[in-house]
Amino acid sequence: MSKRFRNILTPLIALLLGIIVGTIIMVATGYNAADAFGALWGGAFGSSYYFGEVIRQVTPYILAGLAVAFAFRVGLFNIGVEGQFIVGWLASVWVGLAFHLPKIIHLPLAILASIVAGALWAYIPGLLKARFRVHEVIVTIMMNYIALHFSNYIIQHVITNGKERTPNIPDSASLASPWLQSLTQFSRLHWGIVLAVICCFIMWFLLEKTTRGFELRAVGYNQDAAHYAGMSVNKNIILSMVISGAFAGLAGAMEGLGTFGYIAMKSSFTGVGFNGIAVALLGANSAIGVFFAAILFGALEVGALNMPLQAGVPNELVDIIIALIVFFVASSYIIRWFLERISKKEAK
Amino acid sequence: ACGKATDNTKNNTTGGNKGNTFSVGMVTDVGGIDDKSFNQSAWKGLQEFGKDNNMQKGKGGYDYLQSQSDADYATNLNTLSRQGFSLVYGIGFMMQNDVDKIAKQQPKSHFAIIDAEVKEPNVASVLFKENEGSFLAGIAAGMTTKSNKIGFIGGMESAVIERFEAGFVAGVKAANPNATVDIQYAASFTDAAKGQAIASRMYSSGDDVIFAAAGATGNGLFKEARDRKSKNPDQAIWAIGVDSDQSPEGVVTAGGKQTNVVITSSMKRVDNAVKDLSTKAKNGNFPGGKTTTYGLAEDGVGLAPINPDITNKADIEKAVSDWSGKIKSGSLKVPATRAELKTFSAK
Amino acid sequence: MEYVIEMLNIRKEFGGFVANDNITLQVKKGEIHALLGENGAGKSTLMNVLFGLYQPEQGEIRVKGKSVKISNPNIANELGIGMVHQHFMLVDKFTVTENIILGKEITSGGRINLKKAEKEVREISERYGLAVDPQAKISEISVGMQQRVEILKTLYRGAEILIFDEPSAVLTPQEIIELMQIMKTLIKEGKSIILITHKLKEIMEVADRCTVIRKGKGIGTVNISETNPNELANLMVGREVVFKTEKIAANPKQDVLDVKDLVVKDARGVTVVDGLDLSVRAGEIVGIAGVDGNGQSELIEAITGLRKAESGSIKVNGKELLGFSPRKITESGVGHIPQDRHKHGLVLNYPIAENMVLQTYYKKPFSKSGILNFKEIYSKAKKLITEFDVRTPSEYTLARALSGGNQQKAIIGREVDRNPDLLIAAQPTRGLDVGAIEFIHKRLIEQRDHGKAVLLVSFELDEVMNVSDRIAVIYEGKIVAVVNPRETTEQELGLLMAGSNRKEAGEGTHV
Amino acid sequence: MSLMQVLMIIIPSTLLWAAPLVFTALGGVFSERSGVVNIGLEGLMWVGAFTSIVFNLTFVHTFGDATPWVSLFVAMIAGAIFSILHAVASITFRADHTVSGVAINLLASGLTLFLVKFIYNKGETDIIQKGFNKIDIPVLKDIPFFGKVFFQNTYWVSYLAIIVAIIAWYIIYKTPFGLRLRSVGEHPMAADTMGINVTKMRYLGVIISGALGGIGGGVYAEAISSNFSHATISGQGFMALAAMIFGKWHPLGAMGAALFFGFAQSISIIGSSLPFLKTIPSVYLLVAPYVLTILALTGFIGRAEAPKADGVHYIKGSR
Ligand SMILES: Nc1ncnc2c1ncn2[C@@H]1O[C@H](COP(=O)(O)OP(=O)(O)OP(=O)(O)O)[C@@H](O)[C@H]1O
Ligand SMILES: Nc1ncnc2c1ncn2[C@@H]1O[C@H](COP(=O)(O)OP(=O)(O)OP(=O)(O)O)[C@@H](O)[C@H]1O
Ligand SMILES: [Mg+2]
Ligand SMILES: [Mg+2]
Repeated sequence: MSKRFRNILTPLIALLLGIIVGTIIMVATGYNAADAFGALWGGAFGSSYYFGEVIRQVTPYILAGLAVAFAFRVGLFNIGVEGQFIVGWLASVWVGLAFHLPKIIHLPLAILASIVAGALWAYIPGLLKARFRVHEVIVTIMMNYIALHFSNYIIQHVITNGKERTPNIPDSASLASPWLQSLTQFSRLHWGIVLAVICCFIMWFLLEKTTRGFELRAVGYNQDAAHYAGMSVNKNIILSMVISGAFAGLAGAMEGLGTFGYIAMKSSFTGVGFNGIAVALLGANSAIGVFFAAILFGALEVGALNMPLQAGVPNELVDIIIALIVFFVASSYIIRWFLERISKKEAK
Repeated sequence: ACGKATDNTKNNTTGGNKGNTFSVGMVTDVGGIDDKSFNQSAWKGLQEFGKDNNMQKGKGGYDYLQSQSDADYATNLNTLSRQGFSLVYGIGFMMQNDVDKIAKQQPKSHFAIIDAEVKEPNVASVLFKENEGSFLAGIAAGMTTKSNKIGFIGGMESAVIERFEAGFVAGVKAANPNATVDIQYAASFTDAAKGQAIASRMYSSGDDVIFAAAGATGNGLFKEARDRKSKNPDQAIWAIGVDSDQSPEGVVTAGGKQTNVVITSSMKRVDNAVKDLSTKAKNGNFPGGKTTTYGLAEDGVGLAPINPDITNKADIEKAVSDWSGKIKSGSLKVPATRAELKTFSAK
Repeated sequence: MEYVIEMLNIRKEFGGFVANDNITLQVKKGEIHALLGENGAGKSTLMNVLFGLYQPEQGEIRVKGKSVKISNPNIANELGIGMVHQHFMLVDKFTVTENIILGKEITSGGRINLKKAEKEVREISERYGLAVDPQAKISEISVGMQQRVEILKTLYRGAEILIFDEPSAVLTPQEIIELMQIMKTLIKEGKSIILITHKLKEIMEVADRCTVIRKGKGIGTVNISETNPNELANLMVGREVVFKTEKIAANPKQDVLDVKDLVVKDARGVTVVDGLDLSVRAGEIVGIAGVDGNGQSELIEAITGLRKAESGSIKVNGKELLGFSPRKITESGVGHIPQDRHKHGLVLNYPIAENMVLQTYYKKPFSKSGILNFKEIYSKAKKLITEFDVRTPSEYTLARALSGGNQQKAIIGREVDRNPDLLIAAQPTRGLDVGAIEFIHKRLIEQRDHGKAVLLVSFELDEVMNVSDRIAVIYEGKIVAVVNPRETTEQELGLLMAGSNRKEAGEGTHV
Repeated sequence: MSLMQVLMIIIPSTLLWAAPLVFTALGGVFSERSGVVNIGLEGLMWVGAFTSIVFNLTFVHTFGDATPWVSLFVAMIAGAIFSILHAVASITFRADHTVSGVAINLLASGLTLFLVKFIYNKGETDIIQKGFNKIDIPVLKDIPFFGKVFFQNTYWVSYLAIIVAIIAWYIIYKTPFGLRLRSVGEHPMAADTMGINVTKMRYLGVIISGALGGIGGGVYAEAISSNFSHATISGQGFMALAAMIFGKWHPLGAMGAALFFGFAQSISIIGSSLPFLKTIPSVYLLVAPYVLTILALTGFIGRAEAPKADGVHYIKGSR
């Protein structure tokens, strides 16, 4: 077994193990596993509609995953993606509603607003980390709540007059595409996926190919050495949070300008930001890994919606399977260890 | 599996009620069908409707889908309509936009939306006069309070909760002009801890009746009320429930005997509305494009039975029935907003 | 003759790589037995096997003649084997006492009885002459004291056989003298010692016998009384080694580094560089001699911009650099071989190649308008790897995977290649074997001969005396004397470093 | 309102709000002091909340008034058992601790909600009849002023939380176990050379954190929410994580931080009825607890340093 083959095989085995344990749970609790997986598959890829919905769901996950992964690469744990996502969503809708402009200006402007908002929201924990060494985990958790309450307030008292949600944004600021929708039987697939894929590329290129990325990674690995080498550790910490927040904010625009076209008050968090953590970690904090992890996540989640109706299986089961897959991927050391033993035996 | 699923949807995308089997499905928000609130009530109505019409749970009969996030509403609504359900409910104003869009895309399918209006010919909109039910709750509160201080805990500020608030305050004023209402919003429908903290503050500052229109946040109110009651059985403190009859949440053992701290609940009979609307649809009278408002007169809102532990239970029941009469007859218009409340006078 | 320890035909592999290949080591009771070998020869591995940290694939261990199986450090402890590790095994945040009693706590009623423990620590420390403050935190005491704590840990556990893995690599000359004394005391108390060191002088001074290993294989055991340093070195490396670094006389020119009245505070806010003056001229090597903690580290950090100076002036080629960022200082022609290669010198998770451009990645040809040019980076790395004899599988290998000596060579290659006017080398040969040391000294002198200014900081008096053209003695944050290495003695330097003034110290001429 | 009245409202509500966080944050302290990062605290609370409610509902007739306590004990056991998953993954299988923690969170919420559906055939449980009730602490309640403010209308679990925090401090700082636990989190190799079983200590650290996280969830469920649903545990685990860091990985610090959060929340709730705060938009009061926390961190608390080997695998023989 070649090393590369083993590297590809490992996550696949983790996936398989997750499915196997999921099956065991279903059998043990008296559900029909075959039906359940059939329904899961059908609900994700059974028709172009569902396929479109999967991609739609994948879009913000990619960006939220990139946001978490990017900060991680620079040694920071951004639990605040959720909050940055919310302010990005809010900003995109706000700009979408506030102006009447031709699409060619309006849409980019609204997207830009989300990026700036997310970046600014992440700038605060970045700055506090750099200036005062305040732990970013606490600050970002707090910033999540602040984002939640402020966005609710702004929706209700600034953008609207006491309403729970904003009006729909005009077409000129929308990512929605009648063409994509018609391709997928009226799914909510929108152009955001293109942006998300571009962002994967940007993250990869920025980190791996540019001098800036060289600095960011160096700071992530060894701040002292980075300082010695003449890099500004503080600047790079702030920058990494800002870029991370920008991705997260853009993820918000995917909802604001794409999926929903408005923003509503929220009683609690959306969960996109927290799923972003899982996506990033599942994807080993690399751009390509995040891309595939988001697809897995999105497909499982959208597919799961079909399970109660088609197979009578609670869709929480999918959360269990996702969790198990994350577990097994995380524990891939042990899988690798097994594979190595097997290949050694083969060699003998 | 792939091919099979595609076939399914192809056959069913036309949707609508062409065959003679009528089926009905609903999509809940994240709360699910036992949120002790309107999802639960809606599901109850659907089940009763199913039973009355010898339908089975599942495809071709009646069923529901629970959403895991706001993004799932559209997918779920679509799924149900694609699976051939003759009528698909969106439960909650949050689904307004999605119902609107999907109704346009699938003009032959029938949809209904609860708590919001969608002006499409294939959508029936259902609104409730929550203010009328909570007006009666206000009457009960105003007649129960000894301290003349009453609390109102709102979930998140919204038009629906504002109707609860305005109606409640109007009811209190009508029954007891000396009473004041202490209003606080928790900014959440899910935060029991906050509900409890607010309730604690209210009881501590002398409020003896508290009404929570706040979803699961209200759990905190009942917890606080039960705790206080069991600690101090002589203390006369009360809570009022919302949406469904929440009296089970008020049961508490105090001073060795079982009692209940819930006076009554301001009920929102989504079940009645769902049954009513489903029956109409089944009989071919689907009120597409129309908004039906269910109030006291239509049995769409109401008051749960008054707690027998209340000493002046009979008086309250009498007052409630008097006021209901006035409301049903149209001689009393219960305020639905704070603005309307300002000019309201109960004569 | 009675052997306390016998390791017979030990073989230890790391995933196919044979670190110990059929090595035999026999230690007599009451002796100091030296273990000698190049970096990576397998000394630490062998000792870790003895201490129960590794399990050998093959071979037998006997303690006092009895065959034993040492499957974990607990068993080693019970057998009376204690080890002072090459990299200290101390918990920074704990006190001296806590570190010593860890795992064998003194309790009363389930609670650690610190008072009693401290008393016990004090008793042992007095008995063996190992002065420590039982209540001090490890992070606040000197390296020398940390080592004494390490020794106390083994004694506290009643060790009869002590393993010292490169104990002197991190010590100052004074501390080394103390350590030798301590070892002699321990022998007198009936202990046996296995000593690993790269310093032949130490072996000659204290050891009774010496076992030499080379590339994982045992070469043999010799009696110290019957050998000399040259023979030992030749045994170890397998070729002739030159000790006294050959160099022509210096030809110094203009001042390159000119430090005036520098004041620097350390992390705790104590003034540790206190009005220091120093100059280094083009074409000379100035060595800084001093006892650790007299401001050497802070001086270098201030010159290289890693630490803010309070006041004074630092000029390089006449340009004031005080308060400049490390980047600006690097660009003004300063190269720096840092004292701690893992902390500052390398990004261990970067490939060697990327470490080679750690300060120059943003410049042509390694990048253009912000985009890295990997082709250039890797071809540069390849060139440096050959030129500086960095032993690595490839330029793609992570720096982490290289041995310390090779990591050091990579850093030196990088710094020298940038062609700085001033090269600062802090402890450039710490922990390296004689072969590697020889190589590095040659490179420093080569720089000097190319007309560069070199500032060398080292706790090794040998090194300072051999390599420098002038020696500046630092004491309490000031340069207290500048002497010519050819006209001074170790004794004189030692006294100067201890704070006595020149007159008392002797006659050395002023340079 | 008089100051006394204000305090009589704020203090008990602070204590109640903080109680689940204190337990859970202490759990975090044990785990991270042993060197295992635990962002799975939220998941452990899910498990604790779920088991305590299910047990309480099922056995209320068997155990009577002792039910909440027995249920809490069961929640503790369940949390401990569940946390073994995290221990196995992050210690034995060398999973990244954060990834494993995320998996714990996902798994806990998925599994408990799935089980609720499986057991009750609905999405959330009924209300428990016997939860933790308000009490006055005997004797102490009669202390002038303090008695009224601190020891009336409060909950046993709040005081238990404080007592457990003190016990945790004692264990971590005064006993051989604590010394070993900390050594393993700071420098596992050093501990290993001293004959301490690093793996065992880390397992214990994680399992204790599971037990305490389970208690935290159980306390929330039985003292506050009274039932179990998808909304019962929503972010408390992350707040506990914040409290742990805020408290610099110190048991008493974590307790103090949790109390601070509770205090800030209570202030924001009572704020709307204080005359001078009545006029400002409610959003400022809503975010006040979070803003205060950030300010406190920036202004007074500053740098917090995790145990040195927190999140670092100990692999024998590596350096
Ligand atoms: N944990 C390990 N995994 C793999 N290989 C190892 C490991 N430890 C040591 N080695 C290998 O064993 C050889 C011997 O290493 P060891 O640390 O014993 O050398 P040493 O003689 O102590 O060197 P030094 O003088 O630098 O301390 C190394 O060159 C390395 O190749
Ligand atoms: N954990 C490990 N896994 C694989 N190889 C290792 C490991 N540790 C060390 N090595 C190998 O050991 C060799 C020598 O390492 P070692 O640390 O003993 O060198 P060293 O010269 O003694 O360094 P130092 O001066 O820092 O002690 C290297 O070639 C490296 O590849
Ligand atoms: Mg070494
Ligand atoms: Mg060694």
